[in-house]
Amino acid sequence: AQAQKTDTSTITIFAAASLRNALDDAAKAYEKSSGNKIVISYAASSALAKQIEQGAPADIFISADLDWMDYVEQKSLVKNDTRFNLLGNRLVLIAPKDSSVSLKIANDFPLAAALGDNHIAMANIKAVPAGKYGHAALEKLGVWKEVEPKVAQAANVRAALALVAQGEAPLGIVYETDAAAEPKVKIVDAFPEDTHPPIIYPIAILAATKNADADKAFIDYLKTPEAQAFFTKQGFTVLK
Amino acid sequence: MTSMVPAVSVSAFQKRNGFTLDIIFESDCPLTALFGPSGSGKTSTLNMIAGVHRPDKGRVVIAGHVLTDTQAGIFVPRHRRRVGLVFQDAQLFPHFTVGQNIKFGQWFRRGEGSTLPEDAIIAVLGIGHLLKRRPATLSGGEKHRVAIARALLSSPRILLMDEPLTGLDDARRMEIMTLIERVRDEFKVPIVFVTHNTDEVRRLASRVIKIADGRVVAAGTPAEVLSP
Amino acid sequence: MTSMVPAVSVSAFQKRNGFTLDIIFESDCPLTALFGPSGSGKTSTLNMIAGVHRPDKGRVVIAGHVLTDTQAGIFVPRHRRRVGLVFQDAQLFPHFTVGQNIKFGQWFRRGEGSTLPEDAIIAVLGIGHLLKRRPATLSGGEKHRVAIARALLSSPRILLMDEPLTGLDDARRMEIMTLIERVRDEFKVPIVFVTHNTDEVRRLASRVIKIADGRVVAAGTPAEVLSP
Amino acid sequence: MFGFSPDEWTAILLSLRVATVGTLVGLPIALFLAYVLARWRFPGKVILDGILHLPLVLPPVVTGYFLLLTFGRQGPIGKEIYDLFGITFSFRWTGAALACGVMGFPLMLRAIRLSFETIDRRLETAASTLGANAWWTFTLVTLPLALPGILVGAILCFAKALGEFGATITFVSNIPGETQTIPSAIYTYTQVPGGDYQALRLAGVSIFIAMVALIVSEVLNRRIQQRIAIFE
Amino acid sequence: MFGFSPDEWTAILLSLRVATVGTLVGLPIALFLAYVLARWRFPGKVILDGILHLPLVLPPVVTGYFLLLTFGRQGPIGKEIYDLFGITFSFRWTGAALACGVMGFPLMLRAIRLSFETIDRRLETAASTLGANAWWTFTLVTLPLALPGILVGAILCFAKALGEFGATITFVSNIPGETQTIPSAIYTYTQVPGGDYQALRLAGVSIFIAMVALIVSEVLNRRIQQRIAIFE
Ligand SMILES: Nc1ncnc2c1ncn2[C@@H]1O[C@H](COP(=O)(O)OP(=O)(O)OP(=O)(O)O)[C@@H](O)[C@H]1O
Ligand SMILES: Nc1ncnc2c1ncn2[C@@H]1O[C@H](COP(=O)(O)OP(=O)(O)OP(=O)(O)O)[C@@H](O)[C@H]1O
Ligand SMILES: [Mg+2]
Ligand SMILES: [Mg+2]
Repeated sequence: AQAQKTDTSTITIFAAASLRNALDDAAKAYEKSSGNKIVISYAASSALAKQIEQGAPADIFISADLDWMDYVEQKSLVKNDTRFNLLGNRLVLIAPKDSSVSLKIANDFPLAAALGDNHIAMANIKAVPAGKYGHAALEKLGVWKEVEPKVAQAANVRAALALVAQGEAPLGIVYETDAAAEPKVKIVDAFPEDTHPPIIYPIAILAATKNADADKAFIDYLKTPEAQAFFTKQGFTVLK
Repeated sequence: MTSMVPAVSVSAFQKRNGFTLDIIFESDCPLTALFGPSGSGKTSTLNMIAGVHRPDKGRVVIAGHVLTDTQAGIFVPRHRRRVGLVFQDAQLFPHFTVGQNIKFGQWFRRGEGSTLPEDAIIAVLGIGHLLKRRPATLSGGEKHRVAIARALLSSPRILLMDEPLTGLDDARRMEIMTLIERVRDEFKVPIVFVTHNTDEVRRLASRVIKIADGRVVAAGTPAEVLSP
Repeated sequence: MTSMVPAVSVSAFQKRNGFTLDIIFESDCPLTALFGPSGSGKTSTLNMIAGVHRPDKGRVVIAGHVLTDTQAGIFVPRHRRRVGLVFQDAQLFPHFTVGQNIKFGQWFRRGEGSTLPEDAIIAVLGIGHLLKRRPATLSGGEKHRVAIARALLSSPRILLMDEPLTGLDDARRMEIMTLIERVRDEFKVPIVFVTHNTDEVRRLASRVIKIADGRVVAAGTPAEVLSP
Repeated sequence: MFGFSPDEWTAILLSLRVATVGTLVGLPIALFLAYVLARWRFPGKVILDGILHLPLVLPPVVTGYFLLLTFGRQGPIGKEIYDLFGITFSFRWTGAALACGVMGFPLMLRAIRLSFETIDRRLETAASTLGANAWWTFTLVTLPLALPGILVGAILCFAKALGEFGATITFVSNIPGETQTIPSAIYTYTQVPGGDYQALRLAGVSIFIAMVALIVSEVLNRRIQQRIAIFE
Repeated sequence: MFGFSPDEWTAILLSLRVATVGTLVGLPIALFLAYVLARWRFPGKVILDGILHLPLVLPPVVTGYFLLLTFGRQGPIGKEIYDLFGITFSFRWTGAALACGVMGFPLMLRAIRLSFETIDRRLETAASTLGANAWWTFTLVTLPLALPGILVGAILCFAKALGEFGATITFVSNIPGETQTIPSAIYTYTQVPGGDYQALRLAGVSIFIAMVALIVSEVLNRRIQQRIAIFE
């Protein structure tokens, strides 16, 4: 009887917008193999977290950082023992394709000098995970003070990427996944992992779900190599 | 009851910036003419009767119906006064055709009191060929005639006509005067008529109220008032 | 040159829906009256002269100046025609005071041609006490008088008056007629005057153009045209 | 068709529905409030006026969050409406329509009010002397004369509703088939690499719909103007 | 003061400046285009009309991205303007003003156009027979009679500019002191767990400014209405 129920159920996932390509592919493949229907609502993690708090009909939440998952968990909206870290990403320094800049990321590296009068595009350093990580990294490397007045904070990583791709900003800090797919930019260097908190996309089944078994089945699928291939293809690292 | 009180009894006092209206008159005649120089307060007086304006102090009684009485706190709303007001500047509805304009009052007052003969009115006013047109395409005199028809057909208990015959040629004026006489005599609708034309007063009115500077300066038969 | 051609020469043909205007007249007289029943095309004719409308075919010549000539492709824009048009329905600017309304044309035509005596005009029209008021607070007749003043003071090369004296009491009309005579004789401004009033025609006009149904049906001296 | 995926078609149709419903439901309310603001005098009028402008002044995200708090499942108004009419807004297309309607509302209100304020009130007086009470005067005179402004208001609201994104996604999220409108779909495309082309295509659809709406409104407007022309 | 941090004060003042400049610079352009759309007939009018509505129809992010492409440092128009006038938009408050102005522009345009379309054109005719050429007629008759609509348009644009977020942040991002307007600051707060209180306080400031602007416009409007009343 349980198997039947699983067959016909719809799983609603609230996911950070940056996951779209990979998660869509994975969901499509899973729909084919399992017969379940998967509906995914992509938005900023913050908006999704607040909607979950207000009783959104979501079964699974995938956040782009730990903070908003913590927020949801603290309100007891997460089903116990279902949370784990699904994906990771890397933070890189980028420049427009035709830029001649060459920088090696290290302590006190001459970022501010490389910028001159121009700005470095980042995602919002208080609000957006990529911005927070970038901020932490620059602090750790001891260059934040100098660079701070030259930071242009975009609404999200994609907007920061666009600023660099358009040549508005000679440098930017984005995820490797974004940089890899944009032909108009090149990666100058990657930030060492120890310069910022780990970049993690946590996933959890929500307490309000009516269909924990189906959710569980999908999450199990996400752990399979088949599903993981979709994520690695987009540049994510799969966390074990 | 109607025979006890005058057909029209108006007293209205109102101060507006520089102008003070202070009108008191009564009339039992079928047609009362308001006569007086430009700016003397004729239109204002009609507005008081029709309820377009509310006097600071005053009382309006038409055929035994108290329409306004500031002391008693009575102010019958305009749409229940059943006055047929021919505005000095026509005030046709621009979004309706001439025919619809004429039907407007007729429709709201259907079943109330006697209706005047529509065909005769349209024929005398010479607006039969205009019924499908919109007011914006009418000449000045044509607008005026439509406004007269609209008021006549709204089954009024009293007709208030503000210079209805100005801007019309003599031939047409004669015909319309005949129509007004018919409305007055045959249908027994009392009429208050504003005009500057002494011929019209002599022919139509049995009582003339002469106004100057917002006050009644003379009242009586045409012969008495217009003599000098 | 001016003596060679008539002061006013109008030929205008225009078809509009149901109405065809087909007017041809000339006049060398100081004051020409346009006379005819309501809806006959008097206002339309003035509009053609003033350039408010453009005829389908026609020619308008005022004191030797060709203002419209459809064949030659001439159409002098309204603001350079120097006509003083008294609109049938006043058309005062609602956002200006009476004084500003009057100044409007005066200001644009300052320095062009002789100006009529402002004080006399304001006194005769009896609008001196209204100068600070806005048109919305004027009575019908007051609006008309302001419109006359506005047109007179715009230094017109020709005056086009569309029923300027309707809605005014006899005393005022007499005074204004005297003023018009003065403008006509003393300042030599030719005037085209629309009216329904035969007395006005007899007193003011030396030539009458009688219009009916958009066509000139008679032209001549008042005695000739108004006889029957 | 036209190479749009089924999800995209759903979003397009949903956007149409949301914008239409949001505008049409808002219209009578806007008419009423515009009339009240144009004609009545009462204490607190400026406050009411200010409140009605809020969706314009506040960042859409704030409006959306506010809607989430009040019209959500647990929100005071949302609960009440569910109890009374059985309508839920949260995470339903109805909520998207509400959000879009709310965001477009001030635009509609203002245009209509402007029309009401510039109507020649003497015509309303004329109607009443002919026997029309306040309601009939409004219906037969005020409303038709204000039609150009009502049309402008409706088209502004509709256009705004087509483009509304911030309040909608914050209030009802971005659920394909239920609350994913064209703008939310565009947003999703812009958030990952390689989505620009699809985003632009969807924007093109929005533009197309708006163009059609505009042309229709222009044609209507020209007819209305001809009808109510106070000049020839 | 009032417990706002210096950064918040900067954002508030910047928002005021951006909204004011965006509205005032847009106003003459809106007047011109509104007149053209209301009075002239030319081929492609609907297309122009449609283009002018775009900022309303498109999600703000798309508009912002478009501004980035055209008015950015490398953008064709941005480059031109820099060469001609020495004005840069990218990452400057001028860019924020541009974005806000563009987003509010259709609202302003529509209200003004509506006013132009409902003016009694016979008054313009009267002006011209009195010797006023097209320009004077416009200045002395059309413009004053359209003032109520112009005021409504300006206030709508100003209010919209105060609340504009998506296009601004996409175009000029969010640099405290240079391009961080109130909505960007609010957005930042709403994205941080626990930032709701500060977000609300800033929203309150927006509301306050808008209220003051509204009251001023109401007072002006009442005066204008009294002046140009076509009825008593
Ligand atoms: N757009 C239009 N379509 C059809 N007929 C029109 C239009 N505009 C005006 N007319 C007609 O043209 C005729 C002439 O109008 P005009 O205003 O010139 O008359 P008029 O002689 O000035 O009359 P009045 O003495 O009543 O002012 C009228 O019969 C009028 O109905
Ligand atoms: N709001 C106002 N403020 C001051 N005076 C006003 C106002 N409204 C009207 N008046 C004045 O009231 C007087 C009477 O106006 P009313 O319209 O009754 O005159 P009338 O006798 O009908 O004149 P007409 O024959 O010219 O139509 C006029 O002198 C007018 O200027
Ligand atoms: Mg009067
Ligand atoms: Mg006429």
